[in-house]
Amino acid sequence: MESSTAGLSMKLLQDLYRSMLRIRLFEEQVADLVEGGEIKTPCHLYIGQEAIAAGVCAALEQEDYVWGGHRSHGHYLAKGGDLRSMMAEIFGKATGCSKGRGGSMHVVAPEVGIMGTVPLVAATIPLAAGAGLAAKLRGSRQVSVAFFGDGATEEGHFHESVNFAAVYRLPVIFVCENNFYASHMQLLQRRAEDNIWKTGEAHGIHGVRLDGNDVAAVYSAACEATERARAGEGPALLECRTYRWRGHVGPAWDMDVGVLRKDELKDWLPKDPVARARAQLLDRGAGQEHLAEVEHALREEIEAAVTFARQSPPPDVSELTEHVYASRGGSACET
Amino acid sequence: MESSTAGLSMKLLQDLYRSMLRIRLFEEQVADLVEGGEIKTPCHLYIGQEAIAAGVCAALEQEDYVWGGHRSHGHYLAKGGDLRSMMAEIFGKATGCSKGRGGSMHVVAPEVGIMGTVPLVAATIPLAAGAGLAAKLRGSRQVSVAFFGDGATEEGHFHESVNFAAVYRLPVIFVCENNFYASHMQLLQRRAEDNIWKTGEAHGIHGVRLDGNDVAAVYSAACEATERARAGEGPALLECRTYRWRGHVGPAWDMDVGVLRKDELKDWLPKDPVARARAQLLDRGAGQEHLAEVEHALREEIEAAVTFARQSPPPDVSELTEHVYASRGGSACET
Amino acid sequence: MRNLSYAQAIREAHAQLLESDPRVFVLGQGLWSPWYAGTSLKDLDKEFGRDRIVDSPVSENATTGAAIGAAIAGMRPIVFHPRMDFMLLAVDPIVNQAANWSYLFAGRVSAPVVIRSVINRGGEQGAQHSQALQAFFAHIPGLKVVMPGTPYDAKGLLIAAVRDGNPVLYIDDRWLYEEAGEVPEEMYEVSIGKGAVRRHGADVTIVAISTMVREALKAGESLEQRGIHAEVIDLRSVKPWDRDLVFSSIGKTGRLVVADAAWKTGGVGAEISATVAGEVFRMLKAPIVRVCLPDVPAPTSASLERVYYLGSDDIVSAVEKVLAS
Amino acid sequence: MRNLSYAQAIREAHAQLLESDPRVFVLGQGLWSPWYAGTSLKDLDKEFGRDRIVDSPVSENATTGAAIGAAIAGMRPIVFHPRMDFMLLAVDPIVNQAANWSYLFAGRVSAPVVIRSVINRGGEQGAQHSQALQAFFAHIPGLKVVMPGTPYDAKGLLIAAVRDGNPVLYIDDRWLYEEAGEVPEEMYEVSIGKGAVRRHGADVTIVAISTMVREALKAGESLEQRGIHAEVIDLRSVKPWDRDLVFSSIGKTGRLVVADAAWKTGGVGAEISATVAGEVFRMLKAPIVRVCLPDVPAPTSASLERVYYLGSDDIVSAVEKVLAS
Ligand SMILES: Cc1ncc(C[n+]2csc(CCOP(=O)(O)OP(=O)(O)O)c2C)c(N)n1
Ligand SMILES: Cc1ncc(C[n+]2csc(CCOP(=O)(O)OP(=O)(O)O)c2C)c(N)n1
Ligand SMILES: [Mg+2]
Ligand SMILES: [Mg+2]
Repeated sequence: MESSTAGLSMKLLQDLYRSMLRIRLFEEQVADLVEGGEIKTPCHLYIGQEAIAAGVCAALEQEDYVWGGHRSHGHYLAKGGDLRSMMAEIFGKATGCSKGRGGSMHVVAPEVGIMGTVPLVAATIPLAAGAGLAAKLRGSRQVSVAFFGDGATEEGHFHESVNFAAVYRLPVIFVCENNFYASHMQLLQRRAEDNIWKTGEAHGIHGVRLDGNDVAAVYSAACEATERARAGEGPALLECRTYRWRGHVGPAWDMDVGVLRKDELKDWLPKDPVARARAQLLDRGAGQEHLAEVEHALREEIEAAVTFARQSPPPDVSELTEHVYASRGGSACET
Repeated sequence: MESSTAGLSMKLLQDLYRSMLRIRLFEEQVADLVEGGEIKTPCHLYIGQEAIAAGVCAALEQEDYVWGGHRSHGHYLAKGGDLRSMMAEIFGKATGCSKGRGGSMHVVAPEVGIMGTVPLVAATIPLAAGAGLAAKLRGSRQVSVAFFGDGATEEGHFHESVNFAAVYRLPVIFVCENNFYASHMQLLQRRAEDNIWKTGEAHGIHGVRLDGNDVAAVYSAACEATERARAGEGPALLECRTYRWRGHVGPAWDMDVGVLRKDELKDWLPKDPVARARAQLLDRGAGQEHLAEVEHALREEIEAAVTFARQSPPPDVSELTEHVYASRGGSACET
Repeated sequence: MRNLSYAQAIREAHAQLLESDPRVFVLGQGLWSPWYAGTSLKDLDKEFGRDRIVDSPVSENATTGAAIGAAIAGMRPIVFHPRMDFMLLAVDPIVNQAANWSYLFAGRVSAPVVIRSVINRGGEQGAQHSQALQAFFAHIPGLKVVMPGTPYDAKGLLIAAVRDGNPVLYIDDRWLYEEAGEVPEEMYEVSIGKGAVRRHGADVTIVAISTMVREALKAGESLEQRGIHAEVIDLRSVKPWDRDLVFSSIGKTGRLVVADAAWKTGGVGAEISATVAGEVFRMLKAPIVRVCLPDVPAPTSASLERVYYLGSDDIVSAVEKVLAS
Repeated sequence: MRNLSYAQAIREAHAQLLESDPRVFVLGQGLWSPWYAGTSLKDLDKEFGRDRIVDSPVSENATTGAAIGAAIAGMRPIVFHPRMDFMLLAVDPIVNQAANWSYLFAGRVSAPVVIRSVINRGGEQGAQHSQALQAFFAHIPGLKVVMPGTPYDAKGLLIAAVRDGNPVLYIDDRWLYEEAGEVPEEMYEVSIGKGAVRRHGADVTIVAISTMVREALKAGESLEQRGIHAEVIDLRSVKPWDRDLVFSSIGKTGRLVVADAAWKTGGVGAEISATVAGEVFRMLKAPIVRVCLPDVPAPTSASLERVYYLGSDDIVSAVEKVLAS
């Protein structure tokens, strides 16, 4: 396992760790606020899957595109979206990244290439292909990344999009976060075999399966995929195997929309991606205090965001009907 | 090549030959009538692909289901649909199998398990899966066959349906007639690799590739697939490689919606499935006169159908609005 | 008679249909989950087995198509979409296939399938978890569309839908799941295409659909206190809809308000208004007023949701407007 | 001024948009075929290269979604569906995604995509090759819907649609492809949401859409011979539509016929009727009559097609009905 970090610099490992921990702490904070009743918008927590967002996004440039779904707090943070704005959005406030129109399931940060996440399963996969086509047509070096779950691979438009990207060799990376569940349904209740990565081959593209709880492995695979994409060698499919710790929606631990999975959790908790990265850092000589400082700073950032969100005003109801249509010419969100 | 017929009886080979020749002659007649201007409904001719319908349907029982698309005259005939009724339908007559509501692209013969063919690409693939589910729920031994083209594999619902059938091990046979074109677009303009059969493996089902111009090979593969399906071993995907001789729609020979493909045709004409079966029969000792008699009888049947269609009345315009809704309880088309 | 909740009534209809007709089965997302469909399908899998209560991959098109195919092949499936928004991935099988099947083949085959979807909104879920697209489907020949507003109808319309023999969209609303009402134990049908007068009055006709029936009744009460007698019609079926009942009420009142908790432009209220303005124009004494959602996607923030969704006060204002003009 | 056919006008708009804006590209089925789109896209691939004229696999959902994604990422795509029927496989990206994108993210991003589809029917093609589903999409907030009836508008509305900045459905009709009319050489826009009076008259207002404009003008002529002066409005945009223009015409005539070659129930004519019956009720002297297709899928047989589709005579009868009542 350790070998996946072999070629990576200390600085990079620290960044990856920080990125994951930031997501973890953010999500735990959100979980508490949901339990406390302060947050009402449905939240699908990313806890347990942090290595995937962190590893993939570390391989990306700011102008690369990222697309997500219902479980995208992690993608937003890892790609560099403003933490305070997302917290405010989850609170339903006017200062939120979507100004209170989106909530947890619809976050956006165009300034860092997050062009929108939405909860319809697989919905952004074709959009990601399209952003890849845009990059190709412009001759930019951008790549476009679609994050989605194992459940999304059952939607036909996932296949259509992979095929489309394959035919036109688009710079698109399809990142499947296989956490073995689509809400209450286990993977093998929804497909005959546990072989998502083979979909790549069937569509004539590079497909790999990897340990999605190993941030260094994810990072390396993402680097390889982005290099191929930027070199015009077309799309890739990364099946990252992982597990979500909490319920499908909301913070519950041991119950998943009716599926008791205490046993599985017992296997997966020791594979905690954040703890693993921390152990690797300590192994490589990082100091305990330094790590404590990092954590402390993150906690402060998150606390400040909560305060900011709390103190922000709700959207002005007189603006309910604004933004149904964009202003003439559309928003200029080229990056 | 000859080996594919090895285990098959003379009687069976004669039936397969007759079934193919009947389709060929029917389609050539339709082609002439389209050219002559008498037929107006768009006709997608099956000429060149006869071995697939004939081979697959010979492996089926009358109560098995068959579903088709825009190019389904062959499926209808091979499964046992009434020839006269289809000719009348193509003429737009009240005596047609769809009473003038369907034309060439919507034919039906519920009495022999043809529950409807429609021209939206891939549309009947999910329906076929559903009929397989019906058979499974009833505990009948029926299988359900979806015929579709290579283009249909690009529709997401093809993948959804295969996956669905795989999960529930439904008795469904997915027969892809890969003729290398979807209207004007060559296969490799629409997918990265020529590997449709591998889609089976990706979805965890039995997938095979075979020579779709070899009726005995198609028959044997279909027998194997139906046996598996009836034994509860789930679905299969058969990629049958073939070529259509005429245009995407209509009778033109050398031009295909703008794609000149004289060279390809030159390769494929010698692989004529009907001529191959005929040669095999002669090899096995069939008499020339006997074959001439068979052909003569078929020509008479088709001529009589044209006369019948010509003499039939058009639908009564006062009945335009009938059948939008089925009568109470729905039609009783259980077989 | 017993009281059941709306969700319990739906569940009972399912159970009795499954019990009495071996051709009936249920297919769709969330059937094996204790919360996906609220209590409306609770434990049906335990009672009838997972062969007939078929949960599914996340594949709306294929599962809907499979239900249609099974229907054509002689079964009587109910295909379930836990949200109407998801069903938009299945428009091809519904509109292009199921709706056309009988006509295309001159009635020789047909697609007796019930397509059930749930309107599930509010709670800061936002635009993709909120839509009420009955108008979308009511436009399509070959489909029928029902929208029960009471527990009684929730049961009776589902039974009628399964027995109808045509593709029927059955649309229920999570906001009604806890409503209680009298529900007979035996199986019964509510005729598709028949509305019901829920309150009698001679001053104004309020045609209401689904959740809006409850709001219209509340509005009716508060108007009564001011001496305004509203007649409230629960449309129950959106396609076909009960023109005779609506016309006869307008014959009495001369005034019409249509309340439909869906977007205004091109909504069901438009068809009702247009039909009235076309067929019984001379009966009308005043402009028709539609009480609908604004032409805006659903926002998330609770503060915006509060102004976005409709209540009985919106109907009261509409009635005032109709009476004033 | 030059005359161009409707199809040529569409092609010229494409060429000029491609020429003048590097963000514009075309994606969809049939772009490399000489006949799929009639002459409306002829040889664009040869002129602008297959990088920008992107023919596609048979994957309506993904290609439409890809166009939307490219639009969000700064391009100005036109995604092409050679038949509206096929586009039903792309309802999710259009309705759930494109329509909502601006609102969901409060205008910080948007989906400036043109979704072009063709109504292509008759010729014994039948139910799945015939549909005119403008009402379906006009119901959705966030979408605009235009339906040019003349070569001039075919060009000007396409240019306006691409420049609009929102998802715009551009619906053209094969039955108009050979119509000729004056078309300026330069680029110009026809404002989305503005109708046009095509014939002046004070007896009755005929609001017509797309192919029905031609039929309404024919009807207008034959009515004229009988001394009936019809005003014909070409709606051009179905969403938003030109309420002011329609209202002011009704203010003069007091009578309204709406002609839309699509199913009647829940069609665009319903919304226009309902709006008129709601907003300018007092102007109306007679019931509103809608001239629409019967609520029946398209049949194939030519004998049935002849009675199924509409002609100017249907509009004449409707006017007679309005004037008689
Ligand atoms: C089109 C659509 N169908 C169904 C749903 C309901 N739904 C929400 S999340 C989910 C499961 C998704 O599973 P997966 O893609 O594996 O993502 P995960 O939740 O595991 O991260 C489902 C079915 C939806 N949101 N959209
Ligand atoms: C959903 C849909 N999209 C597009 C079309 C247009 N179309 C008709 S036939 C065809 C090609 C189909 O190719 P294939 O599936 O290989 O069948 P073949 O014609 O080769 O038999 C296409 C794209 C359609 N009928 N339906
Ligand atoms: Mg999952
Ligand atoms: Mg083909």
